[in-house]
Amino acid sequence: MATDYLEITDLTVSFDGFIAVDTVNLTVLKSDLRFLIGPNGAGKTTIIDAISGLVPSTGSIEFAGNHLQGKKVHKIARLGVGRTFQTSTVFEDLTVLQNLDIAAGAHRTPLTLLRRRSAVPEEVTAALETIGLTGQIDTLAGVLSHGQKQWLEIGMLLVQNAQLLLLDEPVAGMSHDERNATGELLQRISTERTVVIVEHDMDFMRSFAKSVTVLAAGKVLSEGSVAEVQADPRVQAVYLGTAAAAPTGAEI
Amino acid sequence: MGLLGVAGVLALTACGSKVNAAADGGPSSSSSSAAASSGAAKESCVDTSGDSVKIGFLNSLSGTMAISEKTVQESLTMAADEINAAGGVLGKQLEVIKEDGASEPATFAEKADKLIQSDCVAAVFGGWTSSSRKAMLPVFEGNDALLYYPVQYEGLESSKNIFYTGATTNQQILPALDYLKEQGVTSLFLVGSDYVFPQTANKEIKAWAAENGMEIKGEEYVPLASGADFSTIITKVKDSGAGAVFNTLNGDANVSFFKEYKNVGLSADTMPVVSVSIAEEEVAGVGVENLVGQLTAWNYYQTLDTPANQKFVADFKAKYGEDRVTSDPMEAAYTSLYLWKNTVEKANSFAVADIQANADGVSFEAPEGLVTINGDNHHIAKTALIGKVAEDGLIYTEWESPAPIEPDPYLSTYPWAEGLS
Amino acid sequence: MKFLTSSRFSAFVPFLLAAVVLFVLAPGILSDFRLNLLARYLCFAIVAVGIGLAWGSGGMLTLGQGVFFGLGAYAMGLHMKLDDAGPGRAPDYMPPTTDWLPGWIEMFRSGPITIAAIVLLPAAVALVLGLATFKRKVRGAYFAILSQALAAAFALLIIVLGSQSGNYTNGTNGLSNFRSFFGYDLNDPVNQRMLFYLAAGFLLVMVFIARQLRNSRYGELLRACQSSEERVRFLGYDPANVKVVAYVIAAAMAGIGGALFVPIVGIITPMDVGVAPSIAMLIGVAIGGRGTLWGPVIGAVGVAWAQSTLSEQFPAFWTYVQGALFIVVIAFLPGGLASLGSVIRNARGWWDDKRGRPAEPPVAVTDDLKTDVGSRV
Amino acid sequence: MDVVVSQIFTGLSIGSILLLAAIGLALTFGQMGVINMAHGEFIMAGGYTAFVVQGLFENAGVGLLLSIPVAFLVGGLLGVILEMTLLRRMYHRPLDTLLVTYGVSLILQQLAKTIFGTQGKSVETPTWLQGPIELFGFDFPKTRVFVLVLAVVTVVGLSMLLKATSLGRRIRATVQNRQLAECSGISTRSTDRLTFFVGSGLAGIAGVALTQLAPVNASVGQAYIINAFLVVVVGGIGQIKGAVIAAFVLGIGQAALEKIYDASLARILIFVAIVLFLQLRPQGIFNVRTRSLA
Repeated sequence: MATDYLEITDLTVSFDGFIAVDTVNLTVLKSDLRFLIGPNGAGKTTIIDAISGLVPSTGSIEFAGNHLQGKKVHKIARLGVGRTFQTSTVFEDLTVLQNLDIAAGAHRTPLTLLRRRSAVPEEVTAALETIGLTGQIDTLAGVLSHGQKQWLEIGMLLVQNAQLLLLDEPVAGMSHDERNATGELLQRISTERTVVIVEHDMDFMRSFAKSVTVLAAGKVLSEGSVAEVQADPRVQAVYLGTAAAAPTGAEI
Repeated sequence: MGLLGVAGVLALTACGSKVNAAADGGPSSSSSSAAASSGAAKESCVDTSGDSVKIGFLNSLSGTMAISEKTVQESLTMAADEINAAGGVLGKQLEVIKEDGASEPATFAEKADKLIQSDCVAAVFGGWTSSSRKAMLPVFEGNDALLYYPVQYEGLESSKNIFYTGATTNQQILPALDYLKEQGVTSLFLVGSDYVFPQTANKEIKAWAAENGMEIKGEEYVPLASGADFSTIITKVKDSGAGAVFNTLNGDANVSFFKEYKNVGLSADTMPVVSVSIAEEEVAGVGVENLVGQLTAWNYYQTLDTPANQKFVADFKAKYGEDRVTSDPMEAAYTSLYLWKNTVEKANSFAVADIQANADGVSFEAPEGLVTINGDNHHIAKTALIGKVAEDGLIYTEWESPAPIEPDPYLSTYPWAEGLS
Repeated sequence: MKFLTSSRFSAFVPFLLAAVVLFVLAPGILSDFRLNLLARYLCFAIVAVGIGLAWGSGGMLTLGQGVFFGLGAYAMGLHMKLDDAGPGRAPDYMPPTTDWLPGWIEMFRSGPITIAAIVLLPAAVALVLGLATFKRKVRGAYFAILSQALAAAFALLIIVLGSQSGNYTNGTNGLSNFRSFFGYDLNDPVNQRMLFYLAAGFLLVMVFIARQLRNSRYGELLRACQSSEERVRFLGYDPANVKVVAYVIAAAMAGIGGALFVPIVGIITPMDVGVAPSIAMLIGVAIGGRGTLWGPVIGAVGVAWAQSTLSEQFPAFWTYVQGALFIVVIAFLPGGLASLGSVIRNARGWWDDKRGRPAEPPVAVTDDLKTDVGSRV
Repeated sequence: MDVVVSQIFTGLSIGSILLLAAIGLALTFGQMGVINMAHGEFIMAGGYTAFVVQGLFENAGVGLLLSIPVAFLVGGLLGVILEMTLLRRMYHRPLDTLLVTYGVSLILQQLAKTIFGTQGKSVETPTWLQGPIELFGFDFPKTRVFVLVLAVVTVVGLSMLLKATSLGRRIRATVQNRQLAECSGISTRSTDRLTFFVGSGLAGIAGVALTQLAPVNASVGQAYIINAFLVVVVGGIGQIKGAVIAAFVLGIGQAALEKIYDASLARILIFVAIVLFLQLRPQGIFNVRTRSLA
């Protein structure tokens, strides 16, 4: 049995006494495309913050046989965990190529780092192809369109060779066509990796999710396929109850 | 590319002269040996063929020392104007080039270099802090040029390229100590800024005290940077029960010191403070009310009753304003220009070597009284004065040495000072 | 012929130009005095190259370069004083009775150790302080304030070492009155000229090193750190390590600048290494363009030259000029003079826009100047 | 025992000066991330205000007390002018504000020299502040007790302002979450300007207090600014109590070290202690801001 999957047990995160994530258990297997949904404040982003080492937590987080808790952010990243953020954070004053090249280079020796890049690394070429930015290789990331920036971020995860991808609202602000393109891209990617997506866009979720976890007030409310979750009365209750506060969630 | 540059440099280094280590192996107590031994001093470019001769004034006009040094430049300017009005030096008018030392030793060195090499001045007048003088010394020795330095200092120096017209320690600090002893003071507390002058002065004071049965109750230094807090130090002073405080603090620190001194309930009656860096110019800044009755040691006060001083004070006020005061370093600067003039006229030459050869015994009826150059150590004989700060912010003489004291920068005539220098 | 039009060659054109100016033109037309002044400015330019790297590329506002400048300078100064004194003797500023010197002074008697110390001492201090702060994610303003406090503490330390237990550094008087530089007589104008060439050579080497670093993958990573440290961290790098390398190199460059300053100027005092000189070292870099390769060099030399010249004519005036430069350049021209062209272009565009349609803000803030508001901790 | 009591008092006294110098910075740095190097010159302006105002009155005590509100206004106005002309356009570049305000500080210093002369000015100590006062069987200088009381009154006043007034609520809301504050209808622009007024005004009060202990001259600001920033760094951003604790801890530490070693060494050791402290708590004693990304 392969060990390269994500296993979270009894995860709890609290800020100054406020419990944001409350004894959450979560298992995401390889080649899954898991969506985390839930109303605002449900703890979705906090969970991926905890996995990537940004906030301290209790319980256990294990990926591919490694315990992630207590490790520093960059060490966790080196174990194959990559993530994106709600607001895109590409290096705006560097070119597309430079952005991807940096993402590919965490394991480079100091000597390689101190040399000039002589050729475009293979994985970067491949990623450029995948995210459709081959033509913009020397464009400054700062002048890319919003959607392109988000693709560039996904491209960076690819060259980083992350096995666990944590994506925080990857299609926010994208056009309909861009969303579909991104969804298909994510589906392709997920065949070989473990992907967890925090999302508010329910159409997008319905179109591309392989499995869904619904969170509310820091706890797991429901889990299963899209159809199973949609049928769950508890989910409906939560979303109806908070319909005024979270209109996007009411669609479910 | 870079390697090429270094290679080029290495190729070029081949032609410079090396110091002959064998001929000049050891250090010398006198720093003047450097220029003498190197023999590579640059040719002077001073031009005395016209009907004017250039001199340089180098004082801090900006930075922390500008407070004090501006006044020195004013009295120098007054002296130059007087000399020019009276026909100049050897019939030549003085053309003054003024430079700003910016309160930075390195700038003093740079500007001294400029005055000598670029402006070709016959002599430079200025400097205040010991560090500015130490910075300029190699420049003047290396170029074999002349500096007239007008401020009292810690002694232990004598360069053939510098004339020191302020007091050395045996003309200011030792008389002050003798005065305190005479007044029946048996113990001292030493307070100073954390730099060379107070450190050296206190070393000498401790040696003197050991010889004269004076007890040293404590010794404290505060950082030169402003903003020092005197609470702890004043507590130590108060608890010591010393007979008097010997104060070698510099600048702003005096304000905080005397305010705190008064506020813990100490006064000139219970524990007098003798200061060696507070002149008329500084009294207002410290606050007269904080200083009244305290003692200072100098060689000149504005209140001196000599004809030369009456003229000096009147002229200065007429030129720069009635509310202005005159002080020891200003007077020493004024005097230094006249001493140079008198030496040039005695030598009948502006050349450095001629001035050095003829300096001994040159005198001037200065505002402080008669002063005379000592040709051996280039200091001048001066009368020591102990003064007391009065309500009007001026300082009045309490005691004076019976005659001008011969300068002894290395304290070589004092047996107890052996091993100090 | 093909080489002449290649980009490799065009990158070397500025080096060639600088070499011609420094090695042919300047010695040809300047008097000994002016050449010595230029040599002094070049020392500050060497420091500026390092600041350009740490601040311009890495976003570390280092307000304490005077410390590293001072470490290099005092290492060199102590060596020269000990060398002048002769074998086994104490320098002339110490009491003649001094017959024993502590090891950390005595080691500067050796030329090779001194040369190593000039680079290693600043580098080591920067390494310790850099790791202590960057590893704990202390950055931005906090780092700037700490580096400034370090400059204040260092100047004080030099004074303390010059007074209390033994006069090791000669306190506020500093080290001066040197006779020789590695055996060469400092009073010989030929040797003064040699020092100029040495400074010029070192400057070109430092710029070359900075250029290689900027163009390398490391340089890109460093700029990425300035852009967003957290993002770099999530890519598997420790930004603290990335930044500390630039900080250490900048410190070593400052040390070299300081070491050359001493024989050229003939004095080093605590006043040259404290808070004010440390900040003054930044203004040239800002004016020339902190994000560029040659901007810091040209800016540093230009400011030092302006200071010498202006203060010759109007002493107190210089303070106003310096203050105004900080305000105008940083607030309105953050890219330095190097960005003047694009700012004017933008301003013109803004003017046209203003007459036509709604405009964008006039001040062009280049992206590499963006600092991290959230990164105050 | 005597030594301990007198040194604790000295420490509190040094701490109260640090606190007065730093409290305004804690406010402006905390809220806007602006590193105002000219804060020291606002302190200087307060000192000169005391000198000028005292000159207008026969009675030194009346002049001194009246100069406190006047200095608050002078400092505050200088701050608002600085905010409106320069800092406003630079909130997205906090590090650059440091250098710009350093330029302002150079110009203000030179301006002070031009107006008031290079020689320092002495502000008279009113008779009721002269000499020592006996407290708990020990003699303490009245001036230091005065500064200590002034610091405590200022801090209490400021925290009441922040807690009880609408301006205070706006300031606290803006410090904690600027976007949210804006959404809930707070004009962060005018809040920023008012904060800067209050913070800079406090520097003016600090300047008046200092006249009782130290000289009034152009460089007085430089003497306190670095230590004031260290207080803010150690105290942490966004909370007054952090600055209060930091100021008194540093003050007492300084006093103790001065007693054991000497003043110069004490300053160096304090710096080392601060770097070590930041190893333990890089965010300072308190920090209300949650660590936000990027």
